[in-house]
Amino acid sequence: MYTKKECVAMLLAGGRGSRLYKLTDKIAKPAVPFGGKYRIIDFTLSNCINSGIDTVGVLTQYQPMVLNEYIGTGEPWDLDRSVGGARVLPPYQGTTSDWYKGTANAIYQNLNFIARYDPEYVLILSGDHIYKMDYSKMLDYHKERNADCTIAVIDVPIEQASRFGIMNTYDDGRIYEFEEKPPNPKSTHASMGIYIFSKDKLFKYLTEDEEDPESSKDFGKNVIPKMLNNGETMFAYPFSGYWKDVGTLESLWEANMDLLGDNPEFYLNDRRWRIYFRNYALPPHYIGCEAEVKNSIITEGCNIHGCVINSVLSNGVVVEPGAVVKDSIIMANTCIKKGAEINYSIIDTEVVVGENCRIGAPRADNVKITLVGSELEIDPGVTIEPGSMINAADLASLKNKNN
Amino acid sequence: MYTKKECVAMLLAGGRGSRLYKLTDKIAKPAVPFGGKYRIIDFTLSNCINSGIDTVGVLTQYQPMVLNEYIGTGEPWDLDRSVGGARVLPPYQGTTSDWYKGTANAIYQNLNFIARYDPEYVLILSGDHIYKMDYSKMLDYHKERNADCTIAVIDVPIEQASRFGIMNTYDDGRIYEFEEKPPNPKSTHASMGIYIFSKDKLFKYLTEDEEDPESSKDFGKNVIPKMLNNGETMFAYPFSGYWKDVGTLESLWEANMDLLGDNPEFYLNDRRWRIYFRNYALPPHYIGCEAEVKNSIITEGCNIHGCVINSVLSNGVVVEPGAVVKDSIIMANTCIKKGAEINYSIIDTEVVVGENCRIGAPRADNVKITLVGSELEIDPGVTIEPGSMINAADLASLKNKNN
Amino acid sequence: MSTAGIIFANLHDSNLPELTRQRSMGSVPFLCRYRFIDFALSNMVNADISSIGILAHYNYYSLMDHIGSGKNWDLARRSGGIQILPPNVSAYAETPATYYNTRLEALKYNIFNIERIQDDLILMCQCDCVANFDFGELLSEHESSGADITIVTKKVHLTTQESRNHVIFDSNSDGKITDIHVKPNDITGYKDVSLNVIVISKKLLVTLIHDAISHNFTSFYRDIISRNLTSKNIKLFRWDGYYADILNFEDYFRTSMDLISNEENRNAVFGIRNRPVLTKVRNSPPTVYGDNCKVSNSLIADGCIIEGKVENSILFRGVKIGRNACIKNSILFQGAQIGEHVSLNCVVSDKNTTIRDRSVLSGNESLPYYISKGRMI
Amino acid sequence: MSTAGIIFANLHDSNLPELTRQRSMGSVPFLCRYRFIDFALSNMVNADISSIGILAHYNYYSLMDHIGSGKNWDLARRSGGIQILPPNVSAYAETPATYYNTRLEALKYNIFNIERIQDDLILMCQCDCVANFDFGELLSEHESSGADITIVTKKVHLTTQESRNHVIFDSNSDGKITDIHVKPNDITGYKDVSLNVIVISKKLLVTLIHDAISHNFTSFYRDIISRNLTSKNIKLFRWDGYYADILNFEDYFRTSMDLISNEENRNAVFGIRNRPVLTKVRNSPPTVYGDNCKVSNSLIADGCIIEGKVENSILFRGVKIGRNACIKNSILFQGAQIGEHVSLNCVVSDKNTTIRDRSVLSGNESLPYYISKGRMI
Repeated sequence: MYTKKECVAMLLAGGRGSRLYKLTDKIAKPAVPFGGKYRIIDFTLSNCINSGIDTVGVLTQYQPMVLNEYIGTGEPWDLDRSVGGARVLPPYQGTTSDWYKGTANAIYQNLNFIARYDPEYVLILSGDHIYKMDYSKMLDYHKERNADCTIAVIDVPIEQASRFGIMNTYDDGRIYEFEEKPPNPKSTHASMGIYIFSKDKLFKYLTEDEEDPESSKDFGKNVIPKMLNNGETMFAYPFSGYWKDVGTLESLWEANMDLLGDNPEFYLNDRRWRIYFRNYALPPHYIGCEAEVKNSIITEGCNIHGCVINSVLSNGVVVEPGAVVKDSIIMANTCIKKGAEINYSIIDTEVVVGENCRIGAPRADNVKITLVGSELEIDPGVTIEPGSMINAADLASLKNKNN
Repeated sequence: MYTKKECVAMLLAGGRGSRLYKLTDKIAKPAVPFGGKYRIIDFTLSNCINSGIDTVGVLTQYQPMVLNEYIGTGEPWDLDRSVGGARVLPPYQGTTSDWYKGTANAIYQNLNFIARYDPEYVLILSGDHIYKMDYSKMLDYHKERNADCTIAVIDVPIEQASRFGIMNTYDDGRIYEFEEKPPNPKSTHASMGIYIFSKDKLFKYLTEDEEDPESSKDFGKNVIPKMLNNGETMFAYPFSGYWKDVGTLESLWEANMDLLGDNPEFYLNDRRWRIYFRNYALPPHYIGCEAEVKNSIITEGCNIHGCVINSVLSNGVVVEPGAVVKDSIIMANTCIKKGAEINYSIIDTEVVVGENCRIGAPRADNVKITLVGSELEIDPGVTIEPGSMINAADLASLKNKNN
Repeated sequence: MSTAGIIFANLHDSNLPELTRQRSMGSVPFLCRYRFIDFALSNMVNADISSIGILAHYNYYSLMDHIGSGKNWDLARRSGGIQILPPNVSAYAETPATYYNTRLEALKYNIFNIERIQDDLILMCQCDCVANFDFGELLSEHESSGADITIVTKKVHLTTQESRNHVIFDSNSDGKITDIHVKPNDITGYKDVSLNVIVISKKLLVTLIHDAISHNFTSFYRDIISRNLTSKNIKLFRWDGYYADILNFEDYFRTSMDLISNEENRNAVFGIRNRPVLTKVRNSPPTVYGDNCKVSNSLIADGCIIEGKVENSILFRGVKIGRNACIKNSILFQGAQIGEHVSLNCVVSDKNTTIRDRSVLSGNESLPYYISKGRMI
Repeated sequence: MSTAGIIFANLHDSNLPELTRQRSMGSVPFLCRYRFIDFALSNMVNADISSIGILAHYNYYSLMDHIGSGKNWDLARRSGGIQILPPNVSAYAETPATYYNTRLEALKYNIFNIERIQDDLILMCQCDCVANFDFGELLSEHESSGADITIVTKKVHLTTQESRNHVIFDSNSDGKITDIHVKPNDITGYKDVSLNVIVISKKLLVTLIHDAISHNFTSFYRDIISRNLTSKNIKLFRWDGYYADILNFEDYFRTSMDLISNEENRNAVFGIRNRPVLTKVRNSPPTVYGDNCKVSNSLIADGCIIEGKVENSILFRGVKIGRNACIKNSILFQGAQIGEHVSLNCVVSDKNTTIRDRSVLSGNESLPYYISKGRMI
């Protein structure tokens, strides 16, 4: 079998994303639903295939079942290849392997996967961001400069820069310093966590890093600084465009809302850069006689009889007559019963919101977002205070309190 | 998505198979090559699809990479389905999960995978045996008897029975006692490690077993005896036909040899029960002008210029002029150089046997089988004694000794 | 017993000349995202029929595109799966006639393919109806009844006018068919009409086709069924679920409109839990509703952008409705671009039409205004 | 620049009437496990061409079966991939002529499909040759040379007899084609003959086809290339690797025999590490050699059972050679069952033939004895 590939992508999809709270109780962050039909990882996978990269190792660890099943054969992304394609890479038991200990260790444990394709370049990605990016341009940039490592950076406002890893570069883009969350940032080039390594350097540094007992086996903390210290040729690749880390409930909500409006901040209906996703043949959605829908996104299998405003609805959502959904994200197969009112909330999958429930409060400056975890059944008339994060246990205690 | 299946198969493929020694240094036992073109797991997977079972969870743990890649999308076995199909299930990190602790625990950790298909029955298999079996007949047997658990048994000679788990049954096949490797076996019905459980019972007993701190989480040691104790309806399903555990080098060698001859003990060319496997488009094999081939199996990509007798050659094997291969198994892409002689040996993949090497000794009663591990390069003229098991380290020490 | 499926993709294309100019009956778009063949295919797949041949003798490009490898019906198999069988044009002058018109002619032409089927039973159906059949029940009924041939019927009340479009059966109390009336002139009242779903053993079918070849028969009902009423055990299987026949463009329009408003009928087709209607899945983003839209009683596919008013209508994938447009009682196929201040009533627009700002188009329910593929108005 | 491929599956079928009675040139079996189209397809896939249209106008069933979903060439894609384009028979009388014969007629007939191609370049080739081309090099040469059209040629020594089978180019020192001779009568010596592999931009090809439609041109070389020699920059790309033309049955036999014995040529086709020849993979078990077999200088597919003598021969999948049979200089297609004590010399047997015990059949190298599909002797 001839299996050579010029560039192999390794997608770190193992993280829990604990700041998404109850959304990631049962799924890893890259598997969190987004924009009505997508999951967060779809954007990175689609970027890969649209950039001509057809070999993607997806490194899973935390709750991989949903992701594993979702990626499946890779067919929705045209990544079901006899050589390469999308491959889920869980941790495994072998002579030396174990749970992944850090981003660098995760890649290290899968060096034999990479080696099989004998690539010149390895692209390291994470499955946590919403963006459209042509990695092939970054690869060209890397090749033109004969770099050992190229790191994609995006300009952030200087006042936020101290929340990021900041790359300080010369005028030609060469990096001379990397600072993780610097209190006094010298530049605004924030690392996007997207790296291209020339393969031999990656193998060398990962092997060394693995042997270093002091290392926490992390790209940002260990590998990148070490390479800089050793004077390797490292460039920052400037990216401009929409890029959003959806690591908190607020940012996830914002990114969903960025899809709305006449000129959405983030445009999904882009024929030159399609975002692929796994979907099934659900019936078309139905908008009833009494329904009112404004500035919203609705998709297959929905049945809308109530009022939906400034909201994003996933497939199979039912909104009964008289129910109101405003400034909210409703995930798949959730049912909002008659007269219920939902404001500034995220309702996870398969929830039943009982009749006349009140969830959250109208969006305002001091109002916090409300979250209802998956597969809950909320009794009629229950009120859930704004800012609550509800899962089954919370619901039980809420019930006791109300009784 | 409608995902119901009547019966889901769970294939335990995590074992190392340490009695296969250096053959399983880098791969799990079910991934060991067999019969020129197959891997051991192909027989179980083909049995599934031929029996109409299209949903197979493959539980991996030890060195899963090769198996993972080999199974891939499941396409060679027609198991690339949008619902069901072959799914590799590695251990994962979650609230309660960890490395698989035993066969029962492995299934327990994947109950949510099974539950997704809401089956009436669960078929538990191992990927360690060479056989052809129609599981649908066993399922019919299970259904007709309204059993809670049905265990496939095969009659073994009474003198070997103490090496197996023995099922003692009434005349109607109902099991009243299970003895693991009994010193004085009462019957010759040896368990084949193939179980059909009615789903609810399986879920009940696995959950209980998981909570039992005394249990070693094993079907044979814990779950089956417990069910018997509780008086569940358990039947033995008698199987007759070829069935071989290829757990030792000798039995692996024997099973390969069973493919040879005019009336082979195990017949591969069976149109009604095809054995599927993943293969690639290699050129046809070439038999040269000087070659001598007798009573052997040869496949794609081979180049035979020497003498091959009573042997099984995998794809891409080269036998140079004057080389002799006798009573041996040569795995993929191994090259036997000029004048080398190989007797009663198993040579793993990608080995180069140098010119005029002598490996093993002609087969005789007191001669033990010889094993050469994968990816070795044996210098010209080296002699490897019969009964040796050679890997890279052994080869180095051998070299030092010879120098 | 294992069952293979045969679907006639082109039968009765002539009933819908508007929509079948460049496509087969099987690939006529329906209800936002489906094609007619999806019903036949899904019904088969839901009854575990995994080897399906589609007989298509013309206009099959759109069908080939829709079916692809069969993945969407989980039928991209190494053995079995879906096979489209276009006429095998031969280079040799002595093999003529790639055209055939009737069911029986199609079977005769494909006898070589039918002989290769390895299943015991064959279920045949066509693509001019909307129904979610329980073929599983049909097959077990066929087996347990011991019938040689089972034909699915529906008991309907016929006027003289309507009876001319149907094949009508008389039967005894066992369900054995005793007489057959092919498109009769004078039959009225409650009758069993054929739904053109036929179960037969492969062996018998092959025998009957060879017989038809040697006798130059051309009609399945007239020449085969009616000649064998006594010698064979031919039974009917009465279907009492939802079923809509598409005999003409008016039927197409009426059935579509009914499935918008009538939730019960819609659920009888799309809402059966273990019998989903499968179709080609696409990569459309979800539909975006603007600030000033007003949508009611409509079925809407993904990928639309709606800024105007939509009422009692069906929008396919990628339709754009401009501001202040008003769409009523209309069916807009994939990619329609509707400008601002447009007013449509009883319009059916084929793929990729463009309606410029301020156009007013209005048809009638009995004769909807049809706009052909790619037209700009 | 991205490139789409077009493969003519039926061109020159008439050269091999024995083997193309029920199949296209593209699906003629060759060398144990391949079909001719595998070379064209693999060459394209190995140059990262992932959108390929196969123009087939008759006898395409075997081709459809061989290609399937395109999985084996890793071309079962959601976008792009392999598409077989049979003639789209229409129901309407006004669209006639589903037959075409020349390359240009095929292109004209498929203009609608060609216009939909989204790639910049188009590489066209056919199926009557055995070669492992480096299309990647061809494409970069085309781009860097600035040519409008690049045609692959091979410099060969021609006799008058041979030149009648070829298109011959004169060129200047830059490789620009200055004159063209289509099947000339009187040209001998070392000449550049066309290998019928053509690179052209999609835009230019569409323009030229429309021009050909409006002028009713029928020959690509005579009407398009020769008329544009001055107005366009048409270059040749000389191929000096292995290349075998299959102009007739004798060529087919001779090329097969050569590839058995000549390891260098075999490696030039099958032994190039980064350019494998891909084909449909099957589930055959490995080949079993009996105790009394004697095999030498032969190429053997999987799934055979060999108990007799085989010399200088090619055995396809599933061939069975009985005891004491002696097969020399023969090519046995898939499924041949050769009885005991049979003697064959210079025989080519098509699929699934049976040769009964003790038969003796012998042809000649210039006219091998051909046994048609399914025959029993």
